[in-house]
Amino acid sequence: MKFKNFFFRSVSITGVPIFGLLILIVALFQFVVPIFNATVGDYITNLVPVLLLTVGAAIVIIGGSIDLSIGTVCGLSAGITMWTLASGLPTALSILLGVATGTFFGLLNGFLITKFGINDFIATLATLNISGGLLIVLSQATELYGAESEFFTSLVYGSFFGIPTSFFIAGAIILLMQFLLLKTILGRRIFAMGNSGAAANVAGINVRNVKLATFVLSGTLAGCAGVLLASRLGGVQAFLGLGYEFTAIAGAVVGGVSLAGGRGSAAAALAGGLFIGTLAQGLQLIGVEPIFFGIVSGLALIIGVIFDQKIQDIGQLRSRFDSRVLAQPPRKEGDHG
Amino acid sequence: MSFPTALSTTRSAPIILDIRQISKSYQGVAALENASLQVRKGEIHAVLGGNGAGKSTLIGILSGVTQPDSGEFLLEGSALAPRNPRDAIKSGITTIYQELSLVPALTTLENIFLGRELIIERAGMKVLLDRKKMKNEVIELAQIFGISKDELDIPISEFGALKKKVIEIVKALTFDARILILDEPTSGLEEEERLHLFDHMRNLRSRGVGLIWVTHHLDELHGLADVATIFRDGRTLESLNLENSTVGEITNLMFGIQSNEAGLRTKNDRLQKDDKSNRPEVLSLHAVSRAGVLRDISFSLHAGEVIGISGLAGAGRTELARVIMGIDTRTSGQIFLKGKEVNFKSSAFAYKAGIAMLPEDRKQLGIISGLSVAENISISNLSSVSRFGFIISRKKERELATKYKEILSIRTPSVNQKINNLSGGSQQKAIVARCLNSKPSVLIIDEPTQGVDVAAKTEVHELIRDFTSKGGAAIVIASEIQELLELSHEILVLRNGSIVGRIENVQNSIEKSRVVEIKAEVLALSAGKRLKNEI
Amino acid sequence: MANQRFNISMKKFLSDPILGVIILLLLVGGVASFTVEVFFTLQNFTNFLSGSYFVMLLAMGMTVVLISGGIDLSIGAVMALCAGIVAKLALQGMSVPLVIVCALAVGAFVGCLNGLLVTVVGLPDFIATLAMSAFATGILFIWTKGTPIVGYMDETYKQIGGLAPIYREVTVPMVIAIVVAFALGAMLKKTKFGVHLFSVGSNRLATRQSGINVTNIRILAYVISGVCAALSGIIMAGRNTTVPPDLGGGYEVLAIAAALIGGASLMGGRGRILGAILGEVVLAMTINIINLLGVPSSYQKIFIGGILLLAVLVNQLVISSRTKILMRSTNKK
Amino acid sequence: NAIGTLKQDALTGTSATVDTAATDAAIRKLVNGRTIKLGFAPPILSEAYTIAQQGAWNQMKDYETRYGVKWVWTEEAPLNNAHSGVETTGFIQNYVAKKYDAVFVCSAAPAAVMQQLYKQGSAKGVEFYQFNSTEQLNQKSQATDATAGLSSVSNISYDNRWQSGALAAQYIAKELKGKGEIIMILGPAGSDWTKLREQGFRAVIKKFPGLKIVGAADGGYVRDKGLTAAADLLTKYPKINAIYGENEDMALGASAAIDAARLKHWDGKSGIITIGADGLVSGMDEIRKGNLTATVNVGYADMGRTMIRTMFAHKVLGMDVAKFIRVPTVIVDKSNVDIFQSQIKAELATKVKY
Ligand SMILES: Nc1ncnc2c1ncn2[C@@H]1O[C@H](COP(=O)(O)OP(=O)(O)OP(=O)(O)O)[C@@H](O)[C@H]1O
Ligand SMILES: Nc1ncnc2c1ncn2[C@@H]1O[C@H](COP(=O)(O)OP(=O)(O)OP(=O)(O)O)[C@@H](O)[C@H]1O
Ligand SMILES: [Mg+2]
Ligand SMILES: [Mg+2]
Repeated sequence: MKFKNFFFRSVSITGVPIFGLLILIVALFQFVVPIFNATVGDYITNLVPVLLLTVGAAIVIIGGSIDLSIGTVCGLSAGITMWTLASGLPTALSILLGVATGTFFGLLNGFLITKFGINDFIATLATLNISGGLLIVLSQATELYGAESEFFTSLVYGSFFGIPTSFFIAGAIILLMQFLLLKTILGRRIFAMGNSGAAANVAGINVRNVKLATFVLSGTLAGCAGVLLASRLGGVQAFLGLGYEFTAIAGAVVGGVSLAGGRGSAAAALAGGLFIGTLAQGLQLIGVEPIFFGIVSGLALIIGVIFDQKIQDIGQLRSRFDSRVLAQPPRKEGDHG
Repeated sequence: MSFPTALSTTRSAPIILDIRQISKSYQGVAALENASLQVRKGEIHAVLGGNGAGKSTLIGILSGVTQPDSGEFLLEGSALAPRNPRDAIKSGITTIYQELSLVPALTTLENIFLGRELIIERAGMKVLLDRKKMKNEVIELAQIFGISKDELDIPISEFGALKKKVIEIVKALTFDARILILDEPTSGLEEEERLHLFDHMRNLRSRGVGLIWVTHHLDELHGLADVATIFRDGRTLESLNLENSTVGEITNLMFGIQSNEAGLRTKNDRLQKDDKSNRPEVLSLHAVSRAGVLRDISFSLHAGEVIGISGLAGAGRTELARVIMGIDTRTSGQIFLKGKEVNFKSSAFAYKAGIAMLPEDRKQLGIISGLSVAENISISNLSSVSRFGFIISRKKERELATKYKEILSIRTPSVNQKINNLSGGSQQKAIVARCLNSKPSVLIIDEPTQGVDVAAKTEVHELIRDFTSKGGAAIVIASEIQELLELSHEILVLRNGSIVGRIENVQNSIEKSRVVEIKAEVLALSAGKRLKNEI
Repeated sequence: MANQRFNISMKKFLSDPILGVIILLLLVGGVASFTVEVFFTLQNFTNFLSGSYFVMLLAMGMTVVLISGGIDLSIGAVMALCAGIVAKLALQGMSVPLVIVCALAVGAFVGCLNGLLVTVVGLPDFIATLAMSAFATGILFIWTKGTPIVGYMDETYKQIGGLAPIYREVTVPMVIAIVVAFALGAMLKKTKFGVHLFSVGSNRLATRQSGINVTNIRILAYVISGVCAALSGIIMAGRNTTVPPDLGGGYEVLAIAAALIGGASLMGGRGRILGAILGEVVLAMTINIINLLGVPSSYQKIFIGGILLLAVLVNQLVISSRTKILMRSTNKK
Repeated sequence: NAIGTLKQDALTGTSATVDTAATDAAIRKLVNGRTIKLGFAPPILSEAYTIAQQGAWNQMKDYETRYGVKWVWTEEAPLNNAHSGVETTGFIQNYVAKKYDAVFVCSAAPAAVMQQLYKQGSAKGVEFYQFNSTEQLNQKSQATDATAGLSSVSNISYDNRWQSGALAAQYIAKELKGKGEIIMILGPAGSDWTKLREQGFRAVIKKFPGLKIVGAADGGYVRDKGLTAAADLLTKYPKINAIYGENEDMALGASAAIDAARLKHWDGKSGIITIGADGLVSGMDEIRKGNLTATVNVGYADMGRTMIRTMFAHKVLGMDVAKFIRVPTVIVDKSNVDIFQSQIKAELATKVKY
C-alpha cells in the first residue's frame, strides 16, 4: 500500500513517465540493433548542445513565454567563440565571449518583451533573424575554423573515466537549473508567474524582472550550448543552429513542460530531449528510410506523449493524500466565544 | 439535536428536484457523502454550510460540471445525469457559479446570451446574430441592475469584479429555468443590488421556479428562503423550515457546536474608542488621481487605525487599492509612507515597503492556481521560509502553512493540495494568510470576507483587529456596510472615483440607531443623493 | 452619457489591433516610396502581393486557430501536401474542379485530425500539429521520392497560380484571398460560431459552463485552418509549377508572425482577419523593399529582424498613446 | 547510345564495346560473391541527389551482373535545412558503428569536423568518398596543396566556380555578344555552393566591359522565392538582358517572373536570357519549351556512376584513385537538350533499386 502510493505519487511527477519510456525504448533498440549501446556515447555527445537549449527553452516556457531565438543564438555564440579563438584570443576569454553572446541576446529579448511589452513570439522571431544574420555576416568570407586550443577541443572530446567531458559540463549546468527552478526563490517566482502572471504581480512578485531573468537564463544556456557545439565541430558555418529551437521546444513539451506555463522542470525537459534524440538515433540504426523517417518519428512522438499523459493522470488519480492530514481538527468548544 | 422538520406539514408543493444520496470524493477525500435534499416547486431552498462543506461540489454535479461517484437526482420525477453543463442547461437547470465565469474577450451582451444567441432568419439561412433583438430582450433587466445600454457593448475585461458579478446575475435571470442555482450570488454585492436580486428571486419563486441558494449571509435568509439544508463535512444534516428556526440554531448545526450567535458576537467587542492624533501617521495620500478612474483622493492612515472604504460598483475602490500598490500608475498626486514619498513601480516594491493587498477578484488575481496551498501562502514573503535567503525550505513552508490552516481552519486534506482544488472560502482564507505572512505595516483588503463562512468571518475580523492592535494599519474595502462598521474607525465614501463623504469616529457611534443612520448616509452618498444632514 | 458614447466609439477605434499595422504600413511604405522610385507603382504592388496571397490564406487560417486558443504548426506541410495532391491528380488527367475538391477535402481531413488529436486525445496542440506536419511532409516525400512532381501545368493552373491574370491585374489567388477574407471576417463578427470561437479562446471553462460544445468549436477551428492551407496549396501548385517535397518548409512560422502582427494572441481570444492580411503585407513588403534596395543578401536576415521589431514597436506605441488619449477623453468630465 | 558511351569501365577506361569478358571473369573471381555495404548521405532529399543515387544504382547493377558483387545500400538524409549539415555527423558515426565498407557523403557541415570523422572512420576500415561537395575552399592549406587535410579517399564533384558559374557567364557573354545587363538570383547567403558559383560567374563577367551585373537578390534555392525575387528586380530593371539563376529552380522561377511581367524570353536575338544550373528533368522540358534558355548540366547521374566506379576501383581492385575526380559539366540549351534529356530519362527509367 505504502509502496503503491509512493509509486503512483512518483509517476504523477512531470517527466518521470517519459523517462521510464526512454529507458523502455533504449532497451527495445538495444534488443533490435545490438550495436546501439556502442553508439550511445557518440549520439549523446552530438545531442548535448540541443539538450542545453531544451532546458533553456523549458525555463522560458515555464515562465509563460516562448523563446525562438535560442537556435540561432547558439549558432552565433559558436561562431563568436570560433572566430575569437581563430584570431588568437586566450581560450578562456573566447569561451567567455561565446557565453556572453548568449547572455546578451537573452537580455535583449528580455528587455524587448518586458520594457516595450512586445509579444514574445515576434520579439524572439526577430532576434532569431538578427542573430542568424549576424552569423552569416561573421562567417561570410569563409567557414569559421582553426581553433588550435587543445583545451577547447577537450571540452567535448576529452573524457573522465571514459565519459566525455561535455556530459559533465552539461550535466552540471542542467543540475544547477533543476535546483534553481525547484529549490530557489527565483524558481518559485518563475512558476508563480507562469501559472498566473496577473495574480503573481498582485502577490508582490516583480514579474518584469523575473521574466527578464528567464530569458537571460535561456540565452546564457544557448551561449554554453554554442561553445560546446563549436568545440565539437571545430568549425562553424553560416546556418549553424537554425531550426534547433523547434527541436528544443518540442523536447521540452514532450518532457511535459506545458506551453501554457507554470508546469515542468529542467529534468523533465532533459528527459523529453533525450527521448526525441534517442528515438531518432534508434530509428536511424534500424535503417528507416529517410522518406519514412518523418512519419515514423511523428507517430512515435504522439504515442510517447499520450503514454506520458495517461500515466501521469493515473498517478494523480491513484495517489492518495496522507491519511493523517485527512481528518479535520474538530473545532474546540468556545471557538467562537 | 434533532429539529422537527416541519417541511411536510407546512409546504405541500410538488417536489421538483430530488437529490438522493450523492457522494463524491477527490483523491480519497470525501467532498460529499450521501448528500440528499428535496427542492419543491416555487421554493427558495437555502443551502448552508461552512467552507468546504461540499455545497459547490453538489452544485457542480447538479449543473453537469462534475460527475458524482454515486447517487442520483431526479428532476420532476425523471432521473437526470448530465454529462456536461449543456445537458443540465437543456433540461432546465441554470447556475450562477461561485467563481466569476464570464468570458473576458466578449462584450456584456455576448456574455449574457452566450450559448443561446438569437439568430436572424435571412434568405432561409439561420446564421447571422440578431444583436438588436438580444439587446431589446435584456436591456430592461440590465438597467434595473445599473448596466447602461452602452455597457452592453463593452468587453467584460473592462469591468471591475462587482460589475462582473452583477452581469452574471443578469445573465442567469434571463434564462427561463426550472431550477435556478445561485452559489453565493451576494458575496461582495452591495445593499441595493441585493434587494433587486431578492425581488427577482421572489418573482421567480412565484412563477414556480425552484431556487437553490448558497449563502454565508445568514441574516439574509429570513423572510426570503423557505427552507434551509445544512451541510457539514460533505454530509447533509437537517432541512429546516426557516419560519421556526433561529440563526443561532443554524450556526450550531453548521459547525456542530453550542455557540450562541456565532459570528454575530463581534458587535459587543469593538475596538477601543481612540483618537488618531496621538498615533503616528503611516500612509497618506495627497490629491492622488488616475485619469478616468480616480480624482483627488486624499486621506491619511494612522498606526492602529482601520479606514473603511465604501461605494458602489465601479466607484473606484479597487482602482484606489491598485494605485496605492503601484499595480496601476497614478497620473498625479503624492503618496507618503511613514513620511517618505513613495512611487512604487510595481506591487513588489509596495510589499518590500510593507504594504500588502488582498485583491478583490479571487479567481483571477487572488489565488495562483496550479501552486499548492502552502506555496500560495508563502509566495509574498519567500525569505520567511528560506535558508541563506534564497533556498526555499519545504519544511518551513509546510509548517507555516499548517499554522495558518489551523488558525483559519482552511479545509484541505493537505497543504500540498493545489489551491484551485480548495473551496472558495478556503481559498480566500489562504490569501488572507498570504497577506498576513508578508508582515506588512499597512494592509489593504478588498472585500476581505467574500465567500467566507460566518465562523471564519469573525476569525478574519479578529485577525485584522489583532493586526491593528499591534500597531498595523489597514484599509478595508467592503460593499457590506455592516462589515465596515464592525471593523473601521473611519469610513470614506467613493463615487465616480472621488471621495464624496467621510464618516469619522465610527467607533463612538455604537447605538443601533446611529448605525442605521450611518448606513443610510453611506448609501445616499454613494448613490449621489443630497443629504439633509450634511457631514 | 454622450461623453461615454464618444468614449466607447473612441475606444473601439483606438483599441483596434490593426491600427498599429496600418500606421506601420504607411510608415514603411512612405519611406520606401521616397528611397526607391519604382516602389510606389501598381506593377510593384501587384508583384509582391501576388507572392503573398498564399501566405495570407495560411495566416487567416492560423488566426482562426489562434483565436480559439490553439496553434497549428502543420499548415505549411499541409499546404505542400495539397499542392502535391493537385499535381498528382492533374497529372492523372482529373478535371480541375474535381482536383480542387479533393485537395480541399484532404485539407479539411487533416485539420479534423489535428482537432481530434488536440481535443479528444488531449495532446498539446504544439506536439499534435508538429507531428501532423511530419506526416504530411512524409507522405509527400514518399510520393515524390525526393524528385519534384512536374508536368501537370497548363493554362488553367497558370491562372490558378496567378502566373496569368484573368482580367487585367486581377488574378485567381487575389480573388480567393479576398473571398476567404470576407467570409472569415463575417463569420468571426456576425455569426454565433464566431462568438463561440472567441469565447473558447478567451475562457474555455466558462464557455463550457455556458453549455457550448467546446470540443466541436475547437475541432472546427483546425478544420478551417486546414481548408485555408489546402486553398493556399492549390494556388502554390500553380504558382510554383512543380511540387518539390520540401515545398512547405517554414511557412507556418511566417503565418503565425503575420497573424500576431495583425493583433492575434497566442493566449487566444484575440485576432482579426484584416490584421492577418496586413501582417502578411508587412512581411511581403519587407522582402520587396530589400530586393528593390538591393540589400546584400547576407544582411537580409538582420534587416527582416529589424522590420519585425519595428512592426511590433509601432503597435506598442499606438497602444500606449491610445490609453493616454482615452484617459484624457475620460478626464474632461 | 548516350548511356553506352557513358558506361566507362573503371579498369581500362575503354568503352563497353571492347570485349572485356576475360577481365570480367577475373574480377568476378576476385570478388567471389562478396557483399559490399554502402552508405549514401546527401545533405537533403532532392531531385539532384535522387538522380545521383539512381546513377549509382545503375552502375551497381552493371557490376552485379558483370562481377557478381552484392550490394547493401542505406541512405541517410536530413529532411530539412540542408545548409546546416550537422545531422550528417550523426549518420556517419552510425555507418562506422555499423561497419559499412564505404560511405558517400555530401554535407554542408564544417569541413574540419567531417574530415575528423572520416579519419576516425577510416581507422575503423570505413572508406569515405565525398561527392558534389565544395572541398576546394574549406581549408586554408588547400591554397597551396589542394588535398591537404582531406581524409576522404576521393572527392567526386565538379568545381562550382569554373565548371558551373563561369560556364553560365561565358554562355551569356557569347549570346549577348559581350554587351548587356544581368541580374543574379542567388542561393541563401552563406551557402558554399552559392559563394563559389557567384565567384566564378563574376570572374568571367569582369572580362567583358560591356556586361554589367546590375542587381542581385536572394532566391533561397527554391522556385517560389526565386520568382518573387526576380519579379521585384524586373520591376526595377525591366531593361535587363539576362538572368542568372544560380540553381535551376530559381532560374525557372525567374522565367515565370518574365512571363508575369509580360516580357519576352530569349529567342536567339532578343528577349531575356535565363540560365540556371543543375540539369534536372523539369529544367530540360522548360528548355525545350523555350522558357529556360539554358542550364549548366552538372551530370548528377554520371556523378553517381563515377562514385561507384571509383569506390570499386579503390576498395575492391586496390587501385590508387585521384583525390579529386571532376565529372564533366556542360551547357545545355535548345541545340543539345535532346541528348542530355534522353540520357537522364534513360538513367531514371531503369527500375533498378537497392
Ligand atoms: N477538484 C477538486 N480536487 C480535490 N478536492 C476538491 C476539488 N473540488 C473540491 N474539493 C474539496 O471538496 C470539499 C468541498 O468543496 P466545496 O467547494 O464543495 O465547498 P463549499 O461548501 O462550496 O465551500 P465554500 O463555502 O467555501 O464555497 C473541499 O474540501 C475541497 O477541498
Ligand atoms: N481591470 C480593469 N481594467 C479596466 N478598467 C477597470 C478595471 N477594473 C476596474 N475598471 C474600471 O475602473 C473603474 C473603477 O473600478 P473599480 O473596480 O475600482 O471600482 P470598485 O468600486 O472597486 O467596483 P468593483 O468592486 O466592481 O471593482 C470602473 O469604471 C471600472 O469599470
Ligand atoms: Mg463553494
Ligand atoms: Mg472593487
